[in-house]
Amino acid sequence: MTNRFRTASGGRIDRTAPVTFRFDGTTYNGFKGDTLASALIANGVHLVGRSFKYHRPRGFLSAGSDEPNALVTVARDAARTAPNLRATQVELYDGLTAASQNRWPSLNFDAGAMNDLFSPFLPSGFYYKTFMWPAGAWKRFYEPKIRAMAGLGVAPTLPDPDRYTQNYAHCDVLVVGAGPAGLAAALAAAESGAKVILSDEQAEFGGSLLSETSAAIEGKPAAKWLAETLTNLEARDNVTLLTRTTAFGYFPHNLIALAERVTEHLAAPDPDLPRERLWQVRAKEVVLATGALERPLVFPDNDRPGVLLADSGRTYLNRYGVKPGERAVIFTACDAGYRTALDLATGGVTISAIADLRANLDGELPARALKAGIDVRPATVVTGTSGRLRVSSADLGKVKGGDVASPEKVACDVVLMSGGFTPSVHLFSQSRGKLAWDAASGAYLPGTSVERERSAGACRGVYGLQRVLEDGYAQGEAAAKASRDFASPSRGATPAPATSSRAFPAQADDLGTDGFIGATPHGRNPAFTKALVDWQNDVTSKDIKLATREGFRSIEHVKRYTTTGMATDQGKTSNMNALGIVSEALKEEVPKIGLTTFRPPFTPTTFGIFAGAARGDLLDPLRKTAIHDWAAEHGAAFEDVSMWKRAHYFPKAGEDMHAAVARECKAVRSSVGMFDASTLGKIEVVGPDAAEFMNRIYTNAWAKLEPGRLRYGVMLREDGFVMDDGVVGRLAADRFHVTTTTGGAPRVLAHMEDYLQTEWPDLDVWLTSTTEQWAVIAVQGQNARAVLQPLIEGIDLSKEAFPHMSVREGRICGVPTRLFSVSFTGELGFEVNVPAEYGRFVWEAIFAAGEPFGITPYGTETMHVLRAEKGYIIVGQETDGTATPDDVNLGWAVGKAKKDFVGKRSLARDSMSAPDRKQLVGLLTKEPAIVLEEGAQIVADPGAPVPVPMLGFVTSSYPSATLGRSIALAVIKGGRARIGETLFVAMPDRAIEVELVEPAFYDPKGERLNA
Amino acid sequence: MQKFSGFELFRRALGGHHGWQPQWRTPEPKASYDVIIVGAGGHGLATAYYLAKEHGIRNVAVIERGWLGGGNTGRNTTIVRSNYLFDESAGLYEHAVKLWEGLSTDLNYNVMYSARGVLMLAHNHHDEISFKRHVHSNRLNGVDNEWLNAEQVKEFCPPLNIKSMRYPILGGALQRRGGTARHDAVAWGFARAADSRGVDIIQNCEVKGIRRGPDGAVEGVETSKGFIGAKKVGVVAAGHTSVVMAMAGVRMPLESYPLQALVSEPVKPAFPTVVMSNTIHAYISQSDKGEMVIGAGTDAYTSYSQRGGLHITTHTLDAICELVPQFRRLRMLRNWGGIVDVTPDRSPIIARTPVPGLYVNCGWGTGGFKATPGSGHVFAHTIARDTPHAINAPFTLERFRDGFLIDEAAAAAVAH
Amino acid sequence: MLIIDCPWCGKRPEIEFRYGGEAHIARPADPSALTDQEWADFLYSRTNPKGLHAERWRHIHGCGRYFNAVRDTVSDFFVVTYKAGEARPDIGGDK
Amino acid sequence: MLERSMPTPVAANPLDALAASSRPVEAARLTALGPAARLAFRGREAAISPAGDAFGVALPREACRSHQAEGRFALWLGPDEWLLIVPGAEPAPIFAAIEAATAGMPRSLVDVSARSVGIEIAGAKAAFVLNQGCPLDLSLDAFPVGMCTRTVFHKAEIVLVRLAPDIFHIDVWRSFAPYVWELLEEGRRELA
Repeated sequence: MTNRFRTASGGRIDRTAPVTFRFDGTTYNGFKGDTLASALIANGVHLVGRSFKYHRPRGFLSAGSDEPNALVTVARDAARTAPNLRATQVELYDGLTAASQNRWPSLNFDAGAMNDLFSPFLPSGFYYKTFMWPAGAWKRFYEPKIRAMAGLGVAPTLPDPDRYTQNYAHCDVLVVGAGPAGLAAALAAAESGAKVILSDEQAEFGGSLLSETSAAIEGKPAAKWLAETLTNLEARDNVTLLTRTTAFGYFPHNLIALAERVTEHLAAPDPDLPRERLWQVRAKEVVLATGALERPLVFPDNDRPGVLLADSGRTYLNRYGVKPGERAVIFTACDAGYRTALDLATGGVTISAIADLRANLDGELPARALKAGIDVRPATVVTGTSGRLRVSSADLGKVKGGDVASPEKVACDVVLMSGGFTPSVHLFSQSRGKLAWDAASGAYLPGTSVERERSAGACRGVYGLQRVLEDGYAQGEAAAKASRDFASPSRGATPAPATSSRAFPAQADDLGTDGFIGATPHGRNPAFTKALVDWQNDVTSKDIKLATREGFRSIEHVKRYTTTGMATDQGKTSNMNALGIVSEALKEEVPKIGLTTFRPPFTPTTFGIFAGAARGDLLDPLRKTAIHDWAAEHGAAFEDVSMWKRAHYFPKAGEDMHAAVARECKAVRSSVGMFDASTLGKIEVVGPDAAEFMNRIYTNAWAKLEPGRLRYGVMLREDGFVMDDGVVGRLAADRFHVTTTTGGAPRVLAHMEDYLQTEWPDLDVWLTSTTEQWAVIAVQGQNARAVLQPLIEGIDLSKEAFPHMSVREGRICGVPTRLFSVSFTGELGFEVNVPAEYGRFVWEAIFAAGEPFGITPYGTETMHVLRAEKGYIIVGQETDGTATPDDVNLGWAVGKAKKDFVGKRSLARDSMSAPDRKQLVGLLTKEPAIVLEEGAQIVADPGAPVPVPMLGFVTSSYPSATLGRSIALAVIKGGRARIGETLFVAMPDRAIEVELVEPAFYDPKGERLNA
Repeated sequence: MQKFSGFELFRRALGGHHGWQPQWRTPEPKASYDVIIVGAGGHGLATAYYLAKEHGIRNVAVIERGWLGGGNTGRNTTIVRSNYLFDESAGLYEHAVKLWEGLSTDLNYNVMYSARGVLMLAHNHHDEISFKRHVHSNRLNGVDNEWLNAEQVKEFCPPLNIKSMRYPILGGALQRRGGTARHDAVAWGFARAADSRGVDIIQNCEVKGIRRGPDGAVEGVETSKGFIGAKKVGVVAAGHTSVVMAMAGVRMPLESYPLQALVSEPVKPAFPTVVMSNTIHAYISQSDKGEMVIGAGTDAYTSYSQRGGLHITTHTLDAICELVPQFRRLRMLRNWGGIVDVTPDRSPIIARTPVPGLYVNCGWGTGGFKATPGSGHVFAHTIARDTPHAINAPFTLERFRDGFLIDEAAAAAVAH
Repeated sequence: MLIIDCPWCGKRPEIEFRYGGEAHIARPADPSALTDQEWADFLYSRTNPKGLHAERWRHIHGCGRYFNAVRDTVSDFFVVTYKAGEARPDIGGDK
Repeated sequence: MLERSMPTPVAANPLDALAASSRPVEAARLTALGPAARLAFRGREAAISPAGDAFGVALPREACRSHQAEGRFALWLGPDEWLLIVPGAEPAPIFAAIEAATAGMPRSLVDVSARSVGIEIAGAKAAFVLNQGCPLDLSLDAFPVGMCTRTVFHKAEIVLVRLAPDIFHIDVWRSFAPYVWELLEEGRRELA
């Protein structure tokens, strides 16, 4: 197809680089430099979407990020599919494939358009008033229907293969927006030597200058001035220029989030490049130069394809070389409409008429329009438009007093409207700055600042090219100066008025600040009109008036009830008009209505850049021990324990977990097994006051523990509940080797540091984490000594010289070791601590030395079974954060004689020794083969009616190969006193009879420990 | 109260919808009331509604600093469930779910309660034991909750990535009766129903002080609209509870934290249920409008700023993108923050206070929305009878002194 | 992400720190001498002010030190940070 | 006799495999560093200078600064905390010397040689790559040569030292090292 609406020359597109693309299956041509929107318009395509609620045909409203209508799905392939992109922001590349949304079966004929006929029955909030009968029908019938109707595009169905990345950056001055104000600000800051970052959401810097054909700056055409300024900035190494980069969020302490689109505009992106990048910029000072957005006028049928914003029409013509149509009607409340009319006329577009809401037209632009012979009609409104899928005529009526004279039909294929400009204060508002209503220009402007920022140019109501440039330069200078005095990200002061040290003589049309907010008069029966306020959400002026009639007076209420301003454009084109309509309906001043808060992001921002590289195994650090790879090579199955991967069990060919664990258990009980305990937390407590510190932190008494001995320690939170446990070795009078649970390690160290630093700073003791210093190999079983003996130097392993619960330092296989004689299995056992870098070497040496004894590597599951057979608890399994030491039979570990320790006072509360507390017991099922489910609840009377009184629950349960039956641990109300009783484990289908027993099923006297 | 129904909607449509009356009045405060509720959020409005409906106490004012429903009610991720571990909590939240199920009809306002199921994901053995403990305990308490293995999880929620992720999903606990509701509708529905029973809802009226008589008992509240007398005052101020209670000289076991949430752009139905993963901190469901509604964890520090750090959002979304990698290309539309008041055991306080005539309902932390009707119902009972309903009897202030904490979080504590 | 002025390392981003709750709540010298209510107040009662708040932070991914700060909980701007053990500067707000 | 029957100990580095398969990127060169003696020294005022004398490098008293001499590094990590690093050395003799020199003084000395591994990233874009996961301002004026500190890289804690304008040393706990390495690779991919 040809570009029928393309001008012969002009615009910033590259006419030497033609591009073909597809939209809804049709192939079109465009040029490099086009957006999808400009290229479609060049091909005469205006119908690009259907509205959210009524499925009304929709065209382009704007040319930028404020576009509410032209949402498309762009798909590079099945996985690289992105819904809801604005055609006005999608850069054209060869082969681009886009499709319209929210229509069925097709854009031209959309069944959903039926809704438009029923629209009288679908006013705002209708769904709150109905769908309530019959009960249950909401979920079964209405909701599914509504959901299917709602939603815009279709979410991707395959994982996104593209990469996203993140960068932290720091600068003296961040300038947001590279229009005239932003460019001048960046220039000023850069010239003063500040480190500057300049970002703009568009593909090209220049902002409004990109749409200028006649303006001149410092005696040069705007385009030339722009090019020279950019060259100047690029040449400076204290300046970073970021195009295609949207400043979308203003976070506390001047952290501004930018989203950079790195490859989205490329036909064939380099796979090494990220698709998008999140910049987290910490700026000493920020200059907001975000410009202003043109306001639509709210009149009947203002949403027909072909009705668009005047200045956007001008942008299509001047920047992209595309005529928005051939016959234009202009509807304006300010001089912007005239500027567009004059440019379009020059570009060969017939201007059928200019309807001006204003009665007296004294401006220079209206004069030029009249001189140009254009039919200019003062005090005139558009009361409606015609045309099915594209506007074909507009009705123009004179406003007389309150009402409108019968309108005249004027043929046209495009209506260009302008209600004036709304300063873009989104980021200022996000920064928590207070907005101030400016009655003169009828706009909210930046008022009191909170962060260290200042606004420049149109976003603070400064208009006129020269004034904007000079304001930008002044703010840039002031920001650079302030950044030199930067002390801290303290609350920013509202910037004092700054004047530019440099003049920017410029010639350009001056638009003044006229404008209109609210709905224009039309004199028609409102029942049969739709004057859109929020295009995308199909909110009309009627809807807003209805909300006010129903008592929704706060703008936040009106917004939520009508959904105006809640679409994906976040009200960029609708908020002010909605305010105007509410203020008229309630007869209240605009500032009294309030203003809805602007929330991040400024424009919708891809989830992927927030996640960045944190995907798959890089979501969190994946921690492996020094022995991990050996275990993997020997077929281990692994389980996640906090960030660690731990060997769960070591299945041999054909074994399931049950069989593997049974074999591993037998090996330990009958000969010897080895286990990787490296993940246990370790802390070295060193200093003259080490023992005193241990006394205060643990429930146990430590003073009398001799160097060379080990003790099992219990630690409470201050509220008296068990926090962690572990074996502690005293290596010297002033040195303890503390172990903690795997998951508890960081918690325990932080807990200790807290008390040491803030409660007992006088103690001469220091804590050093040694978790990763030591690989820990548990060698357990009656043959453990025999296996280790030949490998050890300098330690006598005989039970006389090295009794149970001792620690010695020496060497193993030539590597320094701290050897513990300790057991978590009930068998004779040792734990070999060696520097982690030698972990695998020593492990393999022990494995080799153990071969004659059939040494068997075992995993966490077997470790759990073996300790359960002995009734040893696991903190976090037998305890759950609500257990006292006594609840889990650790009363013996509480130093009764000690005056104080962390948690002692809380234990003294009556509730902590109540007779009905849950206490640890053993459970034996009457039917030995039944293995209880962990977490199952225990009751006295399974037949009792709901709610069934529960006595406790199963904390651990396993089949025990050693005992040839199932065993379980449980906590049960008053459990210790109930030992010998029979209770029931209540399952959905049956009640399992269990006997309460002492929680020690194997070698209760502990004779095997000292073998 | 003007009836809401499909027929009425049709009838009024013919009149160009001019016949609709305000859903609630905008009254000036009277000199005094029997009961003043401080805070016109869902819980406060529900309290007023049930005071009027079930206890015949209609001389009630609900005082709101801003606009009704503008606090956490209008900012949360609208998850409703009752599969709590302890009898006390299960009793409270199940009471609420039962009310949710009939709420639209009761209020004649469609609160869009959608029982689409709440699925809590288990990523490790500890999660699994903890969830099974919940499932068994819930069953015996008459609360629906069932264990799904990994395959069943995938079947119930096909978009989930259960295997090829950092912490593979081992299974999950599903409460089919759980789901979501339309948060604004809850506030507006209770407001309309309470107003129609004579309750004065006074917006843009800030409480400046709580006046106590010589005997120490409550006499009323000082407000930006002057003094308003009351025999009884119920404080339901969520994040601001500590501030309001301090006016009566009561120090609370509370801390207020920022809690953020966000939504994606709307898309066609792509996520069938509510999914929660406490292990990687991700909460997601899809709204009727098509937005993915996503909850984050709280920020680390106490704050009343109603905004939090970007690093919290990035952490939330890396978890979401790991759970549902095809959503990586979706885009965030809005991100906002609320203020949640958290107690030491993360369970609420719904109780009398040491001050005669002063009652408090607070400490809902990140999970208050789900309890809205139940909370209002038992709090109304507590105020009307000056004694707690059996359901909220355990949720006292004294439990912290006596050590009878209701610590669901500790019970699910990750360790070992 | 806040910027926090560590008394030792200077201005650092929030993710290097761990929040430590309200400051200047000293652990009683002799807990056994306290009533249950007094002990509960120590464990659980917090000022939770809307305004200036004295609080503890630890530069856990930096120098590891605990220190105190006064922050405005409405704006989240810090007024001052000071080393553990030093008295709270008298700058108004809740005590 | 024992020695003869015993293979000589082999020290393993968790980065061995990753480093072997790493592709060269000139703008940000990655190197997995070999074994080093690492000692964590903590102590009160009295013990600080004797410890420095025994180590052979005075312990820096200025926050976040390092001293080095004859291949020995003393890193300030906290007001009473230093990390002493000697690449390629055995920790035992250094440990013994410092312990002896500070005997009886209030201090703590712990051998953490195997706790962490070293990574060097060098090149014009080294700081850019680090800033993909490290939130600090790494410009030369904010993070000068000789500066050292604990900080974070993505979700891992690291010790970061600037040895030269474009050379950084990372010391990271053993089990976190592959995570840090792979993210550095991810970060420099766009520079390949």
